[in-house]
Amino acid sequence: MATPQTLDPPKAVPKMIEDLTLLEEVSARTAGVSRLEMCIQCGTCGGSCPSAADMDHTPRMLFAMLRAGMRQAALMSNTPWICVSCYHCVVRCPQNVHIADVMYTLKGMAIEAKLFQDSTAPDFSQTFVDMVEEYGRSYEFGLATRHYLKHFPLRLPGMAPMGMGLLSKQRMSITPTRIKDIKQLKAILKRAKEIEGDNHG
Amino acid sequence: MTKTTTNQPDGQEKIGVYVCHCGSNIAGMVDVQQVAQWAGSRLKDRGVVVARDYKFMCSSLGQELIEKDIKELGLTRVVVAACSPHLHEKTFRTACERAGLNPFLCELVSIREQVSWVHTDKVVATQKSQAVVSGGVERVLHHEPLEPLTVPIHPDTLIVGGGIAGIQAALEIADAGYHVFIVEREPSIGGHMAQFDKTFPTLDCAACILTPKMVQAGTHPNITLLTWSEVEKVEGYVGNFDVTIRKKARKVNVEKCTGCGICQEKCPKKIIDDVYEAGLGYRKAIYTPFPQAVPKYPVLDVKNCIFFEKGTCKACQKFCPTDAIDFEQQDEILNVKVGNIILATGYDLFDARKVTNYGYGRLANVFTSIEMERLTNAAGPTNGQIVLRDGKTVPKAVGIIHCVGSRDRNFNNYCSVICCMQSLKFAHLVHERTGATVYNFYIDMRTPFKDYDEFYQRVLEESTLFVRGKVAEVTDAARLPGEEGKLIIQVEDTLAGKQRRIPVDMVILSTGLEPRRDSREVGKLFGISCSANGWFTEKHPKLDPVATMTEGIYIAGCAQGPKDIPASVAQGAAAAARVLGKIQQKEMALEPVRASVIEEKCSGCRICNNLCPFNAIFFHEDRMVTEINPALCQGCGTCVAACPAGAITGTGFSNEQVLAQIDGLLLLNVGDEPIPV
Amino acid sequence: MAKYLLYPGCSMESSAKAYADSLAAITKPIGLELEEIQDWNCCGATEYLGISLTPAYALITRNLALAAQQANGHRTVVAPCSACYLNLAKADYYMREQPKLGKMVNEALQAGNLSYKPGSLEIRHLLDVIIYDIGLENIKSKVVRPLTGLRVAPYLGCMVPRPDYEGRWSDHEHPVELDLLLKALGAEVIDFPLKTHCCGGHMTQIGPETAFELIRRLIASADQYQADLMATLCPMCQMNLDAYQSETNRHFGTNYHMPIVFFTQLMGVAFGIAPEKLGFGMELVSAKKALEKIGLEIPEQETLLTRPKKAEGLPMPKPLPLKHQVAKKDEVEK
Amino acid sequence: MSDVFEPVIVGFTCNWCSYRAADLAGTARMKYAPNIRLIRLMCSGRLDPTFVFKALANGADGVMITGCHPGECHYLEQNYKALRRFHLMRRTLKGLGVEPERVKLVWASAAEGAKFASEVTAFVEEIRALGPLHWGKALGNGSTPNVAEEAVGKEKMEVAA
Repeated sequence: MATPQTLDPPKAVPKMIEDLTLLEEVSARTAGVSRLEMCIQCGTCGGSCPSAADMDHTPRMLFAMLRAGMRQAALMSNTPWICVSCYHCVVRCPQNVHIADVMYTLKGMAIEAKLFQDSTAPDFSQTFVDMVEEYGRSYEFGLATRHYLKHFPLRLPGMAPMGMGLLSKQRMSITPTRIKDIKQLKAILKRAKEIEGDNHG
Repeated sequence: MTKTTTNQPDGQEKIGVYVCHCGSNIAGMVDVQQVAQWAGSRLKDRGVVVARDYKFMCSSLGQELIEKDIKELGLTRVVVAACSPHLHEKTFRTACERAGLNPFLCELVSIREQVSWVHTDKVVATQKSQAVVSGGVERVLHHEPLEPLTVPIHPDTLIVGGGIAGIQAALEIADAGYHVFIVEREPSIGGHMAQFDKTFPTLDCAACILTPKMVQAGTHPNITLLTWSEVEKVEGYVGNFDVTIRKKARKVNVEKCTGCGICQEKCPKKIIDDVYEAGLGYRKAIYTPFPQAVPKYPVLDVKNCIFFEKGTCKACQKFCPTDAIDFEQQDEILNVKVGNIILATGYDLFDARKVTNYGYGRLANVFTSIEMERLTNAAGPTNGQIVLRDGKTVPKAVGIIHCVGSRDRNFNNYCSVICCMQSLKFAHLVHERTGATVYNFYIDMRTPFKDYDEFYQRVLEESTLFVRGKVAEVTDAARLPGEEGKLIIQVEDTLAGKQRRIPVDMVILSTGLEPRRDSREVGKLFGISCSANGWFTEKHPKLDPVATMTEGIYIAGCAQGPKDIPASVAQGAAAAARVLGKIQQKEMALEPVRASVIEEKCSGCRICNNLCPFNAIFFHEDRMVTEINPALCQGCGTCVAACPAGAITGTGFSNEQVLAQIDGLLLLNVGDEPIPV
Repeated sequence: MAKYLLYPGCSMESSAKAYADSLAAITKPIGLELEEIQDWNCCGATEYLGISLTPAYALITRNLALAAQQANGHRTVVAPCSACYLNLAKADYYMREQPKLGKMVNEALQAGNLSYKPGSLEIRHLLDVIIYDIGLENIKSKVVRPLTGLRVAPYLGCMVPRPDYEGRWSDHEHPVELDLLLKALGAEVIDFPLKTHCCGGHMTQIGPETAFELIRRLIASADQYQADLMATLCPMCQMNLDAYQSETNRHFGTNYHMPIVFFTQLMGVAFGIAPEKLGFGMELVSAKKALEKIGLEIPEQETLLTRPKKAEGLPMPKPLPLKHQVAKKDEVEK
Repeated sequence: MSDVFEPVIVGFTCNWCSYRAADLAGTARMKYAPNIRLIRLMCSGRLDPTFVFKALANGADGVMITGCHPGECHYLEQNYKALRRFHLMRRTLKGLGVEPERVKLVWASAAEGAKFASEVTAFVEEIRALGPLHWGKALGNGSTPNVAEEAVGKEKMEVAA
């Protein structure tokens, strides 16, 4: 009796699984009508970008990745974090894609999925937002010191004269300002977060 | 084939219902036998005496079936349930006519495009088909036998626009022996083509192939050339247009003028020529736009003339050897009668100054494509030398940018068709004449017609550097070594996935084509419509590209949409063929879908008077009633819907017909009782 | 009741105090009445939008809701800060473009007993109001110390002319509004090619190398054109170009000294207001030397980097006409 | 058959654009809800408000009016007249106690088969959500209610004004 032959299970699963819902999801989570699906890959965005040199992918390439469903790679890209929100690409885009707002969406999705190469930028945003939520106003001194201490401790001595300069010229306040009805703001933001959670939780 | 029922009629009308299988196109989703059976029994009281289904109603056997029933059963009305009336309405009307039934007593209802092809549930689709048939039956009961209207066709033709499309159309008609009037706004015919140097993909010299045609048009005994003229008013209708033309004063007596050119030589006033030289060259206050102009007579530009400004000068008059200058000459108003009109009014160029990131108008060495045409033209301001705006430096590196103002929602969202080939032509000419490094920046390379892609191959062979990417900006702000004093083209090279900054000496913007700025007013003048972008709308985008919705008005060339020279010529000839066909018929039948006023009902309220876009409605002040000119009426029915007294009726689409159709369509929804008529 | 509601933004209280001081000093001469929105909060700058959508828009819109309550018939909110202006305008626009967003934001505002109907306010930048409502003629008539001889690089940065949802500016790339204003003050305005390029934004905080390069480009270009100073209208631009200039110099081994001031400070100078009332001295790269030039003779021209004037060769195309009409004096008074 | 309410919609189309859009939807085999039954007019400007009231009175639950895009009318500008009548009709319906949403105006060019199909499907869902009209039955079978007829007359004067 012949021994029954068994097939070996595949040694490796395919590396990339195309996630065709990605583009739709990004588009749906972007404020306004993103028109992301209208991209014709012309490269106006990548050509316009003042910080393209420091990006892993040009915005155009990133949109191609979204189309191809490369979720992990797209969210890991540093591109949205390098975006300086200059809106050059937005006004020049021949298809009127809301490129800058798509970048904001991708940042939010990356934070949610905990996918980023370097936490400097997400931390900065989070610290900024924490302070705004606490005081209702931004608090530059607290933000700068906290942020630089954590991420650029070596650069701090170099920055110190600047900080001192700003302080001595009364351009930075050591104490934060708080709005009067911070309770109202906190209630609004609490409800907003619940709504956001219901939508994308 | 199943014959379902033959009823004995008890009303006056005898209706035949024919349900088509269209192979399986309809029968696959609709139970056609059931539809026919249902019509035969359920609609018996409505006058249906026979209801059949058949595999292909449009086949000759299918048509014979109808003819036979008309003859043998004495049918007075026919309803065919098959495909869209836009496809076969004429087929079945003709079949009825052959059998002696007035063709307008036949109604075709669509159960293919609107039922079987778009629905997925056979039961529901069959029910809907029954409703549609019922609607047709109710409607056809109110049809009336109609006779087509006939109007005579005046043999003369008006062509508006003397570019290559208009010239071609004019020559075709004139050669066939009929008279043509060409009205051209500029001092000479020739249009944009007269400005070009070479034409793609053969690199024929534009002047060499255009000039003979211009001369032919200028000397043809059957062509009346009205340059420096504009159409002011169009009245009448197909076959019988009355056109008012303003012949602007040239201030030159063409009877005396020999076109010697001394006046231009002696005129002391030099003006930048924004039209023919695209702003790159100069002309005088009295001028012919270019040496080969047809007609040869100059035009005096009153706005820039020193005599008209200050009251002295008259240099042109003093030196004219034939005393042809006439400062007193006034505009002339001409009235011509024509049977058909061809609009070949062409295009305007996109204004590249709007794309501020490309710097045209701010950065000296950014040029537009039309400027480039003049630069490369041997008769142009630089005698064909490709140089920078300083007038002398030959560029070492040139960037050509495609799609400027086209395929861009910030400007025009359509493709301008000619720019890719035009850009390739410039790449070749720059390479040939300067040896400069040439870059072409494109989004997609579009070279679809005969020998076009071969030309692309040739330009590739010439080592032109192609960069796939829409240029982001052209700047003179140097950032890197080697950029000082240059124009820097910043672009994402999308195939390399990297942003590049390419320093060049000269940038050429391949600007797109736009509808004439006054295309909407011109459309209104001639009673035709424009697309959202402003191009004239053709009757059918595929099957009737040079006719318009207004009988007797045809379009050709870029007025209909962006196109290149071969396509413009083809359309000019096509429009001419259509016009000649009409002239040959001597008279034509008009579709009798028309509105008419029942005078006894008209209260003279005049509500309808201003609603008609074709000016078909006029008011009899003496009798205080309104009347509609059936030759002008196009049958839209707006006045019918607006008449508060119900005094206007529209043949083919009368209130009774539509209301009855509503009844029929909703038969299944209002109990199961027959509908009172 | 003031005609305009002012949304100052956080920077005006700290890093851009000079902007706030100079603005306060010039409002009276030009007849600009501003009323601060009570208890306004931070707009979230460019940070909140990247964290979470609804909270970010709710944060911005709380200000619009408060403004609408306070508006009392007037519809215009004025923001002197670019990022604030853009965020307010963006929220208003997107809530109209996408009603679902407006619904979610209003649901959140409900928790604070607030609501805002998108489109009910007009959001404009300070410069827009000064140019198009107050008018150049009006401003010219107030100039007592023209800035003759001062070479100024007009610098708008990104977020004022872009994305410009309502089409308020003459152009996205090369708007002329700031140039016209500075010219009205008598300054010699250079044709600054990078006038709407980016200052680096928040990259000074999160990726300084990226930011330093952007700062270098701007300062180097202004320096190339021999500008005495740059005039800006954005607190973030001023902060980045001024406070990070020495760090940028160190990074590239350069030695630029390019003072960055707010356009309102220059307006104050031209109106004859004492420099100390205009926040001068608060800048880290001192504008002292540049200011000394005012009233002095015009420096030598031949080395200046300007575009060649067309004298011979082929003619240039005519410039495109302005999109909007700059307000004349009498129109404002109406 | 399920108990889901299947509305009946009467659709008025323009011979030149939306009827051709419907043809195109068919040629391209795009699927849409079968609840609509089309009537071809030469132009949306031909739409007499009586037609709409008649359809609703005779058992239709909704009426869809389709025409060329503004500026693209084959009769130059008659679709603008349809637009004005549409607004007046909605107002009249409201006055008669009928949800104005039962009448919808859609622009569809001859090239917009997909738009035509999706608009039909969407409208069927909107009417499904509104529920059956039963106007005809309440007012006695088949005849246009007098109130509506009067309203139509008044409306015509307003349109023309």
